[in-house]
Amino acid sequence: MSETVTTTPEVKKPELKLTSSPHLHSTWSTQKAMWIVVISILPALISGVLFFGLYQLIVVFVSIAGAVLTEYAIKYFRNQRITITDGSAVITGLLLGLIVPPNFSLVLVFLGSVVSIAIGKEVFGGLGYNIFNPALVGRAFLQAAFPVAMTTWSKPEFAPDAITSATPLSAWKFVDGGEPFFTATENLFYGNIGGSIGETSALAILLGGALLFVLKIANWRVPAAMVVGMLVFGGIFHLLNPENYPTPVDQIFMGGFLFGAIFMATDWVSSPVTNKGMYIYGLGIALIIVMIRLFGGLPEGVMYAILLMNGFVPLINRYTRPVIFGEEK
Amino acid sequence: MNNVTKMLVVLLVIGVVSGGLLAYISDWATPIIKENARLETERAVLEVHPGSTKQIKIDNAGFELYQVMNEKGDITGYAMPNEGTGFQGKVKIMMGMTPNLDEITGLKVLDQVETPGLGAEIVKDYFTGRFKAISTQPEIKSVKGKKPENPNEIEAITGATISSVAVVKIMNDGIKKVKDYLSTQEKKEGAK
Amino acid sequence: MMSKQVSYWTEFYKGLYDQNPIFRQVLGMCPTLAVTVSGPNGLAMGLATSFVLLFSGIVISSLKNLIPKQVRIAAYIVVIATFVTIVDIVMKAKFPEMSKDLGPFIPLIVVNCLILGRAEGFSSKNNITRSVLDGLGMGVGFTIGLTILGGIREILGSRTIFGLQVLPDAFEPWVIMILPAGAFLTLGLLFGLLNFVELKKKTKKIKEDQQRALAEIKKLTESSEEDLAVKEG
Amino acid sequence: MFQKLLTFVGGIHPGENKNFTENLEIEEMPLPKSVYIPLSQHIGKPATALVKKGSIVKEGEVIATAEGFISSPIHSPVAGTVLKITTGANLSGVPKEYIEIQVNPEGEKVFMEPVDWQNNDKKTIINRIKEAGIVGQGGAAFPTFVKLSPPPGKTIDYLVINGAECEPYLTRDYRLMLERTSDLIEGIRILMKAAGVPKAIIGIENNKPLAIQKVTEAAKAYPEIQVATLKTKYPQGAEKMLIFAGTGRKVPPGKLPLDVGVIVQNIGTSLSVYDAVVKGIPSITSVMTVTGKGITTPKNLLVRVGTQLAEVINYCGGLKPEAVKVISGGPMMGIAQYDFNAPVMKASSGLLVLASSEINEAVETPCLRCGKCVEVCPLNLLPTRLAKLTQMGKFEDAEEYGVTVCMECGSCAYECPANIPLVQWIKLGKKEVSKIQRARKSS
Amino acid sequence: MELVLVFLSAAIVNNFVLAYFLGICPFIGVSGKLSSAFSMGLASTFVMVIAATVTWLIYHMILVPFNLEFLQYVSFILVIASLVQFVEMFIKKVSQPLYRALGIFLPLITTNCAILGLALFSVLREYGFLESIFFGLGAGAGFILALVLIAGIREELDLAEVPAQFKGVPITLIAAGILAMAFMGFSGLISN
Ligand SMILES: Cc1cc2nc3c(=O)[nH]c(=O)nc-3n(C[C@H](O)[C@H](O)[C@H](O)COP(=O)(O)O)c2cc1C
Ligand SMILES: Cc1cc2nc3c(=O)[nH]c(=O)nc-3n(C[C@H](O)[C@H](O)[C@H](O)COP(=O)(O)O)c2cc1C
Ligand SMILES: Cc1cc2nc3c(=O)[nH]c(=O)nc-3n(C[C@H](O)[C@H](O)[C@H](O)COP(=O)(O)O)c2cc1C
Ligand SMILES: Cc1cc2nc3c(=O)[nH]c(=O)nc-3n(C[C@H](O)[C@H](O)[C@H](O)CO)c2cc1C
Ligand code: SF4
Ligand code: SF4
Ligand code: SF4
Ligand code: SF4
Ligand code: FES
Repeated sequence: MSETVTTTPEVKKPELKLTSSPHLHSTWSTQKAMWIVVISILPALISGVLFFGLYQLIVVFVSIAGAVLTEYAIKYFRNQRITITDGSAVITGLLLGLIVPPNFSLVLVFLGSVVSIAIGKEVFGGLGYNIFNPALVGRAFLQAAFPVAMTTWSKPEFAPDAITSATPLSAWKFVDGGEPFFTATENLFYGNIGGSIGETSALAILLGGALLFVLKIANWRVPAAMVVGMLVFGGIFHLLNPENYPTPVDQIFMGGFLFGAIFMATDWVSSPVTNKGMYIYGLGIALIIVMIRLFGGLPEGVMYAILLMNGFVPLINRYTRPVIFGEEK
Repeated sequence: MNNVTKMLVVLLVIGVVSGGLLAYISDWATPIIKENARLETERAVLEVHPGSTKQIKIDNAGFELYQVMNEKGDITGYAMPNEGTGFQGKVKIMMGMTPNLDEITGLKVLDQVETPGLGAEIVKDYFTGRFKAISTQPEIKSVKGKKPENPNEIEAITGATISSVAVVKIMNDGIKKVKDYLSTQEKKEGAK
Repeated sequence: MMSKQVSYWTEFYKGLYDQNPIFRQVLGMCPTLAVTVSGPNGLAMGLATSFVLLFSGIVISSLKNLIPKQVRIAAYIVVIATFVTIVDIVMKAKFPEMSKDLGPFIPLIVVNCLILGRAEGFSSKNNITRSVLDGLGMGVGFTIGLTILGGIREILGSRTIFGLQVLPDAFEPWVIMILPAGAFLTLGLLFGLLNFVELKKKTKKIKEDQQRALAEIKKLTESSEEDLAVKEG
Repeated sequence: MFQKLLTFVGGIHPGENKNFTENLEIEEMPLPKSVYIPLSQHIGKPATALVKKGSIVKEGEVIATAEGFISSPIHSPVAGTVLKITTGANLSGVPKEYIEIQVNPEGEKVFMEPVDWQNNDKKTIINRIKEAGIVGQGGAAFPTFVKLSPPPGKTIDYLVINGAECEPYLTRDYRLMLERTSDLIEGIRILMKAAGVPKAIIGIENNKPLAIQKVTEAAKAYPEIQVATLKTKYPQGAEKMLIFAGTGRKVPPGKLPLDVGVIVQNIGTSLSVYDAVVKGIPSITSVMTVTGKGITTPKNLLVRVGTQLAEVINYCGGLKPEAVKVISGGPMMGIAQYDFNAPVMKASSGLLVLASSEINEAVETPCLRCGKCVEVCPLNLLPTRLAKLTQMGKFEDAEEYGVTVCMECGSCAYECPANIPLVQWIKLGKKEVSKIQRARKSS
Repeated sequence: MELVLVFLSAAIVNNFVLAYFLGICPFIGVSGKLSSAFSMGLASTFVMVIAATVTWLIYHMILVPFNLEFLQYVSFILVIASLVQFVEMFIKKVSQPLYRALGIFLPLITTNCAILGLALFSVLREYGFLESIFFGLGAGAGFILALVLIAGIREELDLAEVPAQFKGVPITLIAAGILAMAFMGFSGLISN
């Protein structure tokens, strides 16, 4: 080989990379996507602070701290690379902080975020391996462990007198005798109502959602299927009995529907990977929400619906495997 | 052939021994179990009628109903067990009423499968205590998130409205049953 | 007869840890999860199961030569069910409160795979003494497991141990611990913890073995060097 | 003139980056001192050398003959003396056998007699294409004559000419379409005759309006040749995608275009056919785009087969200091090079030198199941699953999930936010699965 | 309607596995692979329905009239065991493929407490004959649902980097715990 080299002109060779094709790569990375999600959630956080007071900022901070510290501790303990900077634990903590009632106990929210990361994420292997949405695992734990604290709602700070501390859903569902009480739709839109810290303002949520969908971080199929599902299933019952059941459009703006649809059902890890699967997943969530809200013992079912469908995701992925190009169905 | 007979014989012997043993034990235990149940009911009946000491089961009511008396033999009211559906399943209660059924003398929850910490709070004294001396006119009502204003109102448990309301409903149903029974009884007596 | 007989002590002891029914054999999971909302419930269930385990073991091992093979399962089942019924009736009569708490899980001892498993796998092949020891060991192991699980759930779920309050009022009880979900989670975490210890032991053992082997090799080489030295000398 | 753009479902749209070279005419590179002719420049068995050390060869002379059915003869691209036959660097990264020839610029040429294709039968044309050693220049280097000889009983309805050039950066096919339009059309007509195909479709992506215009113009005289405007999207040029866009037919997994009545040929291949038939020139040159931010002067070059990469790089002014990757082929499917002694081959289409600013490198994280790879895979595979199953050694499952169907286009890996080298895993999976399949067959 | 509610209640709201802890051993033991999980579920459902039918008949036609309630456990389990035997032979005769698919699971089912639990609950809740059958169907469907869900999850987890200490049983239990939390969302949906 040395002879061939002499016949060839020398080329100045810099350090060359020899990785396999493709040699181009989109500009996305896990880290970048996660931090943009964090940004997209900020409007909801701001609305929560506006409506319920500065204390909510502390709640959210404690929640994030719980999540991040837990992840750090577990990674440290397992001698793995510390992955805090990828932002996923921050999202989990942030989201959990926003789906607890306003003025929630700091100790409990910390416990919830520890559970989110430890039991919701790390026992399954950490980022990318969890079956269930970690933030919702934390919330479900809190709901089951401290049901009273989790259903004690504070009024928004400058609520008109007509609005009681009860959330629109329970105001409608658990009436003291009289007529079902429906909240005005524009209150639902701006968020001047009772509810979890970050879920009340549809405006703020949609603002953040717009960023996620424009940048194609969140897949539009899941929320779209959820909305369609709600319009269909919720619509059927509303038409059957408009006196008792709210319109599906109001239902979309009530409770955690929008927040769940945009920030939580879209979680990459715990939602299906196939397009068809995403439609099934979204429709399933909507159906379960309608069942629980209209017929169940609980006022709200977004969390349960998403968690249940998370459980179905492996099966959905399996049975919605796309037909390979050119293969006969 | 031989084998089959052996199989049958062995099984038969085991079965007979087992059956005999169980019959024996069951004979011994059945009265005790019955007595336990009776004692429990009795205790519950007296518990919802503080101060009373005696009770008589009314046999012709078509449902379980007890008449309760004090030391001196004065009738202090009635007690009845009743059941209905709560949040998760059956709720069974014992309630005591004044002789004219206007007021509740006491309440005890005998059986329930509600959520611990939430619905299951209905067994706690702080909740059952709320029913003491509550008026049944026109019927008991539960209110939520505020202090009761009228004599027939009790406050529901926060976060367990469904269970609270269920208890109230079971009571109202029961009172109605007793009322009907007593009025037909009066009519009969009047007829006599 | 079994080819290798272990000591009587081991016959008893194995049920406590090495072959613990819950943590090692993963048998009898239903009562394990269902009734362990508190320490006393776990203990009672454990004792009831142990009773059935012990007596059905005795009966089965003494009848083992009389029962034809074809009907042995049926015979075992009847024996077991008889003892279970006895426990059930006695509890109803003498401990009505506990009987209410454990609910239908007493009759379900009949199908607890632990009991039939022991009957079929052990008592039918061993003599009475061994059956008794085995039954006792398994029973105690099972009871300990249930009591621990019940204890943990009771502390966190009700702040008490065997009814005695041990955590301050400021501690908000975790209702989830007395719900089904709490049972699964607690047992899962407990299992994981146990495996953690086991894995540590295993890696430690491997390390020790390696070191021993190394030392041995060193010794060997040294001695052979000595040999050589001797020879050369 | 508004027609729906033809395309397929899935795919990606990376920055095109064709502006480096799209307006540069193809320029012929001067002869190097020596050439290094690999004996394996095509899919199939390597050719057998006919010359020995010291042999004097003429330009165009056959120096190695085809071995077996799917193989191709090799002609000397220069006149000169054989220095040695040995093994050494190759573009695939694996050392291969080659013939080293010292160039004699004054040496003789021996081209073949032109064939009057209008008045000759299929057999003669196909034979000429075979003799000329033409292999597909779309990347796979599949001997072209094999494609043109369908097994009896199969009728071919379409000849699809691949002018998509969907790989970013590359402009070779584009320049050829502009500079040799009428030759191209004649080449296509020759191919049609050779394969007995009634209809030809030239698929061109709509980011090359000039080419579309010129080719359409030139094809006007021949109604049997049509130009299809394709949506600009990677991998539009992949055989299955192109056939689907152009004809609506789907090639099933494990089948050939032939099975759905289609033959696909690249622009460069069609021109080689023209050269061989009309001019008698065998396959001894390659047109390639030398481009990227890491090369001093990007060019479209006509290069003798066997020219070392180092020569090409030097002719283009050498590497810039910021160069981090040298790739034979396009950025999506090309092979990273590190030994610049490797020679240019018949199917070489590009030499891409990427600077660090062109590569988006990020840390690899576990798969986030975001589904983006699934969304873009043109063949509807589940790349994440295939990679994972391979990683875990579950090759049977990977086979079940269709790992062997993957065409390694790289769309999935391009899109993956977790930066997982999906294609690398899938390639490994394919290898293991084919091992298993072979074992199964033999047992 | 009543019957449908009984079915839904047993299948979803009060899922045998996730809310009542019945049939946990097969739930953990046979849920590693989706195909066997489904077969096990199917076989269990089959036996459940038959068992619900037969034990109802035995209890209400024999044990109660002759005051033999104390033989309940012995007779139920004997009947279930022999039923399973019979079903096994029957399937073997009728369909070899079905036997191959379900056969190996049948003996396991004898000692599956979900079956006996079903029979006992059915007595406890004083279900009528038809209700009993629907209860069996619902419990079976719920059992399949839980088994298939967890099997899907476990197959997915085979590809995950679950810490060594939690591989296998522990992570299955934790996943079941989270599922149980999710199923709590249905509580109060159908009270019973
Ligand atoms: C994504 C999301 C999911 C939620 N899921 C539940 C749920 O399943 N159950 C619940 O009680 N509250 C859930 N919440 C909180 C509710 O939306 C709401 O704040 C709470 O249920 C009380 O409001 P309501 O009485 O109007 O239902 C969720 C909130 C969010 C943002
Ligand atoms: C885990 C869980 C268990 C519940 N258990 C009960 C219960 O046992 N009884 C009950 O009435 N409501 C129960 N609920 C229902 C809610 O607390 C419901 O919001 C409540 O009944 C409404 O009362 P509120 O208007 O006081 O909030 C439960 C909710 C959850 C999340
Ligand atoms: C992902 C992928 C992309 C391709 N893109 C092109 C292309 O843009 N142009 C092209 O001519 N061939 C392309 N090919 C190769 C074609 O599939 C096909 O092999 C070729 O066009 C056949 O013509 P040939 O035999 O003349 O090379 C691509 C192949 C793959 C797998
Ligand atoms: C679009 C999007 C939505 C997300 N939603 C959630 C969420 O609902 N809950 C959560 O814990 N993490 C969420 N994450 C962060 C991350 O995916 C999650 O922690 C993983 O489940 C951890 O493996 C989200 C990330 C993205 C990109
Ligand atoms: S190099 Fe490959 S991908 Fe690129 S244009 Fe040519 S054939 Fe298409
Ligand atoms: S799986 Fe194969 S065919 Fe699909 S996108 Fe990836 S490389 Fe292309
Ligand atoms: S694109 Fe990457 S991260 Fe997303 S599913 Fe595919 S492999 Fe996983
Ligand atoms: S027989 Fe049934 S209960 Fe026993 S271990 Fe096997 S699956 Fe579990
Ligand atoms: S104890 Fe219930 S199935 Fe084993």
